[in-house]
Amino acid sequence: MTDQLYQEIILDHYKHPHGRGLRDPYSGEAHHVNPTCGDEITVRVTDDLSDISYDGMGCSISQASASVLHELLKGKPIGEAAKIHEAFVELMQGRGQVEPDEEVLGDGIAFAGVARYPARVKCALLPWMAFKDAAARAGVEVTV
Amino acid sequence: MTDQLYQEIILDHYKHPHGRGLRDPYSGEAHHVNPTCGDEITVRVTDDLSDISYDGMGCSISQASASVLHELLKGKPIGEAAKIHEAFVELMQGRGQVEPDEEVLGDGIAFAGVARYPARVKCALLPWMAFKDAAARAGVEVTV
Amino acid sequence: MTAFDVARVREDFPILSREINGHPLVYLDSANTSHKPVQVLDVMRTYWERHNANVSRSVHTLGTESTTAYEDARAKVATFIGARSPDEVVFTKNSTEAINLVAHSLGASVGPGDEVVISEMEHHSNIVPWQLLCERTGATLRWFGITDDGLLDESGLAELINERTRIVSLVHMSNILGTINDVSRIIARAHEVGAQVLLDCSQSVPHLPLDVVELGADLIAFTGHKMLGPTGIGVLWARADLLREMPPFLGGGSMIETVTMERTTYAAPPARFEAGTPPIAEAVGLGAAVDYLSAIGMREIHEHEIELTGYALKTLAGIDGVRVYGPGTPDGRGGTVSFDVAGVHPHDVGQILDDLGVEVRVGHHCARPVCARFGVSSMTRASFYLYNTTAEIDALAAGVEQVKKVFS
Amino acid sequence: MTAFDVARVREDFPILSREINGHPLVYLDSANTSHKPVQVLDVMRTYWERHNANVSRSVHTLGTESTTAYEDARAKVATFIGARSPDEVVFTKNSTEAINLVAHSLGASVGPGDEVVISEMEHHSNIVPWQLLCERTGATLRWFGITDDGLLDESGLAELINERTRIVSLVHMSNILGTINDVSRIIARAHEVGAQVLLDCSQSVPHLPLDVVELGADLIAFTGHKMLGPTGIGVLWARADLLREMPPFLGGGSMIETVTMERTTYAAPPARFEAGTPPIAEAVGLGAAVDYLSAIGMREIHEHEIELTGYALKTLAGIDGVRVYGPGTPDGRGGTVSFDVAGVHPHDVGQILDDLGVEVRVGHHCARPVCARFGVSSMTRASFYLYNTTAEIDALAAGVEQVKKVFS
Ligand SMILES: Cc1ncc(COP(=O)(O)O)c(C=O)c1O
Ligand SMILES: Cc1ncc(COP(=O)(O)O)c(C=O)c1O
Repeated sequence: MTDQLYQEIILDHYKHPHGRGLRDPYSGEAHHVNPTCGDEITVRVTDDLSDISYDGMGCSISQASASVLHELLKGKPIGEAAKIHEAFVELMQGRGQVEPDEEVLGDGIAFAGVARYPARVKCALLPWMAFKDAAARAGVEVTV
Repeated sequence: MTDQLYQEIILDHYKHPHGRGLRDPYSGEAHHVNPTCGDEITVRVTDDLSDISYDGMGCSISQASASVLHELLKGKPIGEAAKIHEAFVELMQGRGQVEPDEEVLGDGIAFAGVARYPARVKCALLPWMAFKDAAARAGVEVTV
Repeated sequence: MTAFDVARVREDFPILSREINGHPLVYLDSANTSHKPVQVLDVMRTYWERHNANVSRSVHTLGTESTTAYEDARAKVATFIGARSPDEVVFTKNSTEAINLVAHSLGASVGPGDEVVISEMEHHSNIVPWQLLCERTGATLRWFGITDDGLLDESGLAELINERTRIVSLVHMSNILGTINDVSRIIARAHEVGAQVLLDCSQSVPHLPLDVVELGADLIAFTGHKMLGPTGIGVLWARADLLREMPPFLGGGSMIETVTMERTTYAAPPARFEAGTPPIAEAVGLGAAVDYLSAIGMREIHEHEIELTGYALKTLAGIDGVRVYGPGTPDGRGGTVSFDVAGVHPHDVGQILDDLGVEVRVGHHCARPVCARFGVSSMTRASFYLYNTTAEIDALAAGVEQVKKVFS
Repeated sequence: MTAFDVARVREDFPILSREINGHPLVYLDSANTSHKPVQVLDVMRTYWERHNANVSRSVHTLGTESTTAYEDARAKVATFIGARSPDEVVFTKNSTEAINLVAHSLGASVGPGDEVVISEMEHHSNIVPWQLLCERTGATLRWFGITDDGLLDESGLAELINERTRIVSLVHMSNILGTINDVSRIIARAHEVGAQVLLDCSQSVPHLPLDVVELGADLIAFTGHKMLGPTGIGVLWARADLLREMPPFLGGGSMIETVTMERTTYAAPPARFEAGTPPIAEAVGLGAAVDYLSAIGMREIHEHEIELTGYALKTLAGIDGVRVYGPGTPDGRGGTVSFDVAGVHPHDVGQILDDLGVEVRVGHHCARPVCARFGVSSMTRASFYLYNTTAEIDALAAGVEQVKKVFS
């Protein structure tokens, strides 16, 4: 059962996170909390997305999700980042009915299994929501 | 069924109440309300119980009960009034298990049937509780 | 279901086969509380026997199932009243709590000089919270009166609702007169002066098709047990943007974002207003009730009740010594008919009727100012729902004749 | 019942025969909410199918039966906790509402300069109402700390509770550390300075024999769903003389004596604090739960849980990388055991355990300050009740080994 959830890719990102740690300079920062479990994340972005840095405490899903976010969005043109962001959110909110596109989501497709666990969807989305807020504060709209 | 409740004696007292109307002089007065139905009664007593007067709006049970109270307690020595008061309250709170003593309660025994109707016990007791308060204010304790 | 079939509906309500004092139960007290169909009872039982867990707090399977069931119920209720989003639906314990919530939360910014407007037609649950608010804050409580026909008296509207008015809280359908208040002019005037309007829909949501967007109020309150649901659950609906600005009322688990010893921040609505373990099974039951009502159709139910009300008004008008309060025709009124039997106290009317298995409510119906307005201390009330029949109204009429005989 | 027979007890709980992800359900989350025995479900079903009506408002047969059932439930609860009279028992919707009620009602006479004392060990439901009270009134909130062993730190007692202290509100048994607080010294000190003491007994009343007179607090709060009863019902107990002096909190039907447009007077307790239609069926269910618990015996239940707790503490201590929070032996603690698996986030622990049918709670358990005190953002918690077995604790241990394997 939880094999679907804890895919190798997710455990890899969890154990070896990409781009972790808060860095300067940045143009926008946001701090988000999952009220149920107390997990937290802080995300910083530059206004051209040339860097996305983050730090926080959380479960494997939220930590791996932050690492994947960093990998997928860092350095991307804003329009493309917005599309990837939307695809990821759609995948998470699809209750397991959405077929992920590897072209767009890369390692993110490993999260398809998470969508079947409503209680964990919030974990996976935590960094993405914080990123969106941080980007907005940097003047970057990631809504397509 | 309700024949037990609406005994002839009760209906008689209701249609032809004894001693109804507020009179002067008096030493203590109390106004009681039944919060469920809005029924009200005001009772006045002199400090020797030589007069007990009352007025109010209420159902047949509460009105008849006031009339019976007037008949039973007016002019009685305080000790005896206290005993009758206690016997009536006991009868009402006895859930139909208490055998009333006609020697003590006179027409009050007609209320034995009321004790089987928890919702109506409050109606029957309304004047008796107001009387007790009025008496207390007149310096008369009717607790035995 | 194509045509409304009251006989089939009755089969869903086990209690209706009960006898009272040797007579078949004739339950005419649904405005007080309604009975529950097996469909609602079964859903709750299944919830407890299969899915029971606390919500929003556990990642385990039972917790996830419970949370889904609870949030599905919220979505069903939202759809039932035409809310734009489930997030506009707050679960409370009853209407009364919902109104108190508003009085505390919206009321937190009310002060001396401000005015709150209610009416003489209100249930105590829509009076006392505002009296308490005015005591706490020094605001002034003002009232719409009632006309002799039992309608809201709007003659002083322009003055009564003015630039000092902050909150207007009115009953949508009176639980004692049956009047369905056309509140459109009042809402328009309130919005003109920037006041918020709360409607007490405790009696309307169970009996009429209702759409909050069409209605135009800012908030509404209603209660599960009057609409085939269990006790222990009520609803506050409010416009999302208003709800987002409202401060919390009860504090505790599940309504927080972060708690520290120094400072707490609060979750977004609806969670912000649902402190502690909510009435989970009760919400699930209310969801099932809403499914049941929708399957039959609120329009069909309303029409059935209009028929019963017309029949009752005619039947009661034909009895010597009976006086009906409120509107005299089914136009603009619901299936709640209060009346007086000349010379007999309502308590006695109710008692004799009960002896015949006919269950009506007597007393002030938690609307003492209405009784005072009509110069009585109490009234007898028959109220109808989807499971009632004209034959039951005949039983009521026969009972009233018996009342007159006993007290002649 | 002479000897405690867990196998027989389990037969009363239909949900325990469920499977989760292909494994038998191992429910170790009763501190969050408990399951319900058929005895409770049947009583509620019978209430709805035979006696359903509103209480305290109707003279008819159903109304009388409902009122009797509701008041009998109150009397049962009163007896269960050793209250001197049923009138000391107020029904609320949960513990959280009971605590908020006190914060508003007793809190109405609190002002700037006054102090309210709670502890770092509290559930959010016993923190936020007091933070809100202090914001409203300008009073100061003060806290008992927690020792490294997970006990209340009483070292500053004499200063912390002083002549400015008005209310002391403490958890009786911690829902996260399991600590059962011996509050006798604190109560004595509070009474010395004239403060009232509220105990949050949400976790103790379901699990221990408890007598309010012996306990010596002025008020206690607890909640139905954690003690085999339904959701939607909680209890505030308070000494009769204190309750009589407390002003109302929620306003509405059934809590009044007389309502006029100018002025309202209030009913005596407990009615004064039960505005609106109460959770009637839920009270009846709680009454049945209390009957069930009493028939088995609270002492027997407590002993069974001590055995489970001892077994769990020993078993968990034997697993490499597992650290238990709170007292290390069953002395002075209840059957609630929070722990940490080195290097694995509790969310992940809970998820893998759920995969094996083992339902534990993970997160901050609505007690974030406790997590902060021990330097973590969340914990994994196993909590036991009368229906749990040592075999289930073995299943938990096996699950933890599996967790370690996945995340090694
Ligand atoms: C110690 C403690 N206090 C208060 C509460 C709140 O109880 P409820 O959510 O039923 O209001 C709980 C349980 O959630 C608890 O464990
Ligand atoms: C018009 C109206 N408002 C409010 C209420 C209060 O509802 P509840 O008692 O469920 O809080 C009622 C019913 O009692 C009602 O009829």
